[in-house]
Amino acid sequence: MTYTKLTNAQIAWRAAQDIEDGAYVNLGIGFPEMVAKFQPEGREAVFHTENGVLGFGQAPAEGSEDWDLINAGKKAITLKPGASFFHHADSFAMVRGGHLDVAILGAYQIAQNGDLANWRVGSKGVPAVGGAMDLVHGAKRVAVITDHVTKDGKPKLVETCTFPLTGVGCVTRVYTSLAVVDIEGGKFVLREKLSDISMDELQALTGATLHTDGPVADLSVPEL
Amino acid sequence: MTYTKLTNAQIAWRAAQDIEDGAYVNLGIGFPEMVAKFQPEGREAVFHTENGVLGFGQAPAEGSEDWDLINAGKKAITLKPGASFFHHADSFAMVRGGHLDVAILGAYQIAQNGDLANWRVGSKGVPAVGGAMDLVHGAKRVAVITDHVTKDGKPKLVETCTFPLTGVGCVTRVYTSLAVVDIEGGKFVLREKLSDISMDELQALTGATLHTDGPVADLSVPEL
Amino acid sequence: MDKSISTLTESVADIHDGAVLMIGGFGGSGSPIELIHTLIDRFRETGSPKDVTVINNNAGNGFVGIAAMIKAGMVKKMICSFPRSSNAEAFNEKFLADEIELELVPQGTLAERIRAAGAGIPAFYTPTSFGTELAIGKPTEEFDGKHYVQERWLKADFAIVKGQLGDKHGNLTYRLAGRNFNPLMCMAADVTIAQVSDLVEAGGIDPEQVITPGIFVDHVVEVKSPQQEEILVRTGAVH
Amino acid sequence: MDKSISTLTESVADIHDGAVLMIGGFGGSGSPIELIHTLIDRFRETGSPKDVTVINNNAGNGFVGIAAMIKAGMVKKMICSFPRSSNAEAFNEKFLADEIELELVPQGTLAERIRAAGAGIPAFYTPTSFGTELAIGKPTEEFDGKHYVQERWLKADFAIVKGQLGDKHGNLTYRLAGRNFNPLMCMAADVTIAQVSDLVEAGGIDPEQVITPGIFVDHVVEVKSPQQEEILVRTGAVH
Repeated sequence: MTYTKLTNAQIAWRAAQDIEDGAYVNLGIGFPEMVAKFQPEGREAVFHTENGVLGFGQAPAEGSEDWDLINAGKKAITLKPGASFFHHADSFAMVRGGHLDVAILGAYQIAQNGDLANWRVGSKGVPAVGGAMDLVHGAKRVAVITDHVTKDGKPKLVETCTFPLTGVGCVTRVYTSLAVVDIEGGKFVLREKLSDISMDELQALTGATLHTDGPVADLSVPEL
Repeated sequence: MTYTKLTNAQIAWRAAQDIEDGAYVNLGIGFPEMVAKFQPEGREAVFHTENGVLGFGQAPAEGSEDWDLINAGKKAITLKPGASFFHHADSFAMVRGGHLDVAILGAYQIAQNGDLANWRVGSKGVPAVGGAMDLVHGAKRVAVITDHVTKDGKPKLVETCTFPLTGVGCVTRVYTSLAVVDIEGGKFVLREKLSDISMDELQALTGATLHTDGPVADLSVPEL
Repeated sequence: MDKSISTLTESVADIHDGAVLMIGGFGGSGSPIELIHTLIDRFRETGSPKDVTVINNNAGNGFVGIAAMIKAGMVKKMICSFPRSSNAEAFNEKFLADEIELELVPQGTLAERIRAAGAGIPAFYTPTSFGTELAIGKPTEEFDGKHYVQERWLKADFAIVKGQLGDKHGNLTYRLAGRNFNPLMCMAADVTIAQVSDLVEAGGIDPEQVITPGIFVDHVVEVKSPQQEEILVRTGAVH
Repeated sequence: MDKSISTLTESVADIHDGAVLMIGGFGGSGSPIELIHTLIDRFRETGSPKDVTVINNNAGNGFVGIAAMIKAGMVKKMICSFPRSSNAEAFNEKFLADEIELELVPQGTLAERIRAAGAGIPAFYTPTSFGTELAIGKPTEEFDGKHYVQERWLKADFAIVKGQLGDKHGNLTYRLAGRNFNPLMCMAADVTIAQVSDLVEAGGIDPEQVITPGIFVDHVVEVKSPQQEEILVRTGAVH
């Protein structure tokens, strides 16, 4: 290993570069929320949160939280000009009805056909699903940000998910700590990789064949 | 014929007596709208109109209409304290979801099983249905006000409707110009009749058997 | 993020031949009369958009608005609940002459089908119309001993609506009962164009008072002191 | 027409053993904490209502609100989308000990099922959960080449919700994101009980700004300066 994998912030930064000006965006709870920090200069995305807010901004200063003003992760938020409130059915009408331009979620596993598993790793413990199953079948584009492998080094990009599915054939792009991979026609198609990792090394860390259909660009991100 | 049939105003008055204090009520376009005039002293019903208003009052003075403030019949209305506006899907959620206490509609025919025909008399001309088909399957109680017979003397209360149906088995009470008739167990059950009309006369003007299951009260209304 | 458009003409320029077009309003209440008339003007000048399918509760009255669209010959089909009303001659004549198609939908079903389209619900069940001729050919199902008809979502290429306040993000409010179908249609069309009486900056509408969030709206055009269709109909105005 | 009730105790007096109970709020936002606590107090004093089914997005946090209901042993079943969260020990312990049932529903499906109940729609189709274990046993259907799962409406005997303004006709507004499930639950329950920060006369809320029309609300009780559940959780408060 002569490469340094991206930090979570750098993965989030890379995902943020693909969000267009004026896009309506839902970021999953946790790591994906970080994407909001890295909106490119001159672009303005509008962030949606499932509990019923459109157009929220960053967290308020500690001590000035209003706990009626929170996001789906139950963190305190602030509003930007042009924000609006609505009830849960309208909120998921936005999701399910295809009104969001992009949803960015975390993942346990992503299969080469676009299947996503991100809500449960087994049958033990207390299950919880939240809005993930709605988001993956709603947003015009569903992307995943994730480490390329699990904590114990197993591939997260796989031929077939072994964990319970969140959605079938829903993911079209995966931003990992090593690469940017599109899902097209039931295949993983490599778009970008760290310049320091070889194709063989990357393939060895991936649970299904990585295809290419043109030049693979360098995955290049700033220090963060 | 030694009886005088009720006027429309008197039929509307009789129907109004059965509307309880605090009831949410939808009155069909035209003749049924008249029921609102005859709310008994001390009772306050809240009137719903399909286009999205709850709690409207009487018509404004001529010349002071605001044509953004109309009812389903496209007549100008006024608001009472406690009124609210909502969109059409919420309005019909109130209807279809069983939130209205009573809907009072006109009729071409009512069958003894509660079927109602009130939207179309044949297959010619321009058909129009409006909200009638929703109302008959939504309100907790669906009542009809009507002349007992058609203009050419044919029964409106019939064994089986011959005109196109508005709804199946939906009407539970009919206020006519001669009688008050409930629909129970697939039968017309006579509750009230004008004191001056005989049972035989009334039956002769009715297209299906009029049953009784107790005393038949006098249908008594004021001069109006 | 600025969804405002400065002229009515530009705002409807993309509406194409054969478009399925939702038009907000119920009678004259909440009817985007200036947008409609701008579209008619374009048709008269260019012959386009023709063969339009119009979705509205009614089929126009008098000689303005949807009635004028029909009279001008640009409407192929109406999807509505109540085409028969006073001063509806424009539709009546075309319909009786077999020159316009009609899909008649119960009013609540029309509203719910539009909302379903906006909410990503391809089909739902309603008791409305069960056992009537308007349910012929539709799947039915029994739930808990009651009978229901399956209805499909109703989508459009474009919606033109009338708001009261609009901001540059597309957030809208409505005036009185002018709300009616407008918020639903905003959700159900690929492209929604709103005329508003007052166009304000983002932040100019209290977030708690937004009725249509901007995500459902694509273009906003200001029409100060808009005309009221009902008054035009009553005064016999002709467009 | 006066739907106001003067005491919290009276307002929840009819909630019976085995009731299906919708509780508004999302986390601490819009959570009717005073109504919940009054219900817990009643259970502690009288043993009733017991065996309650609770519908909420979550399953409570800390030692207050729904968590305290669960801890007190009055909840038989939770219907929710996200029971797993920080400080959710009350539910976790009962669940892992098999002392409470769980029906897990995707969040948007939960919202739509509640809305469907309120709108008289017994079933609808959603793409959500298709092909997952949460769709097992549910009918599926293909529309226009896409697969959908049939979901049923979700009704309740009672809903307890939190509003900001309420009038004597039951009209409600909500504070910020405290709106969430509250307006939907008002529609879907046989009896809806709302606590509001300010109870006003009919006419005290602008008709254009009413979020929940009074037809969906049965009882309104004023709780001035209500507690915020999130702060109670964070400060370790115990009810």
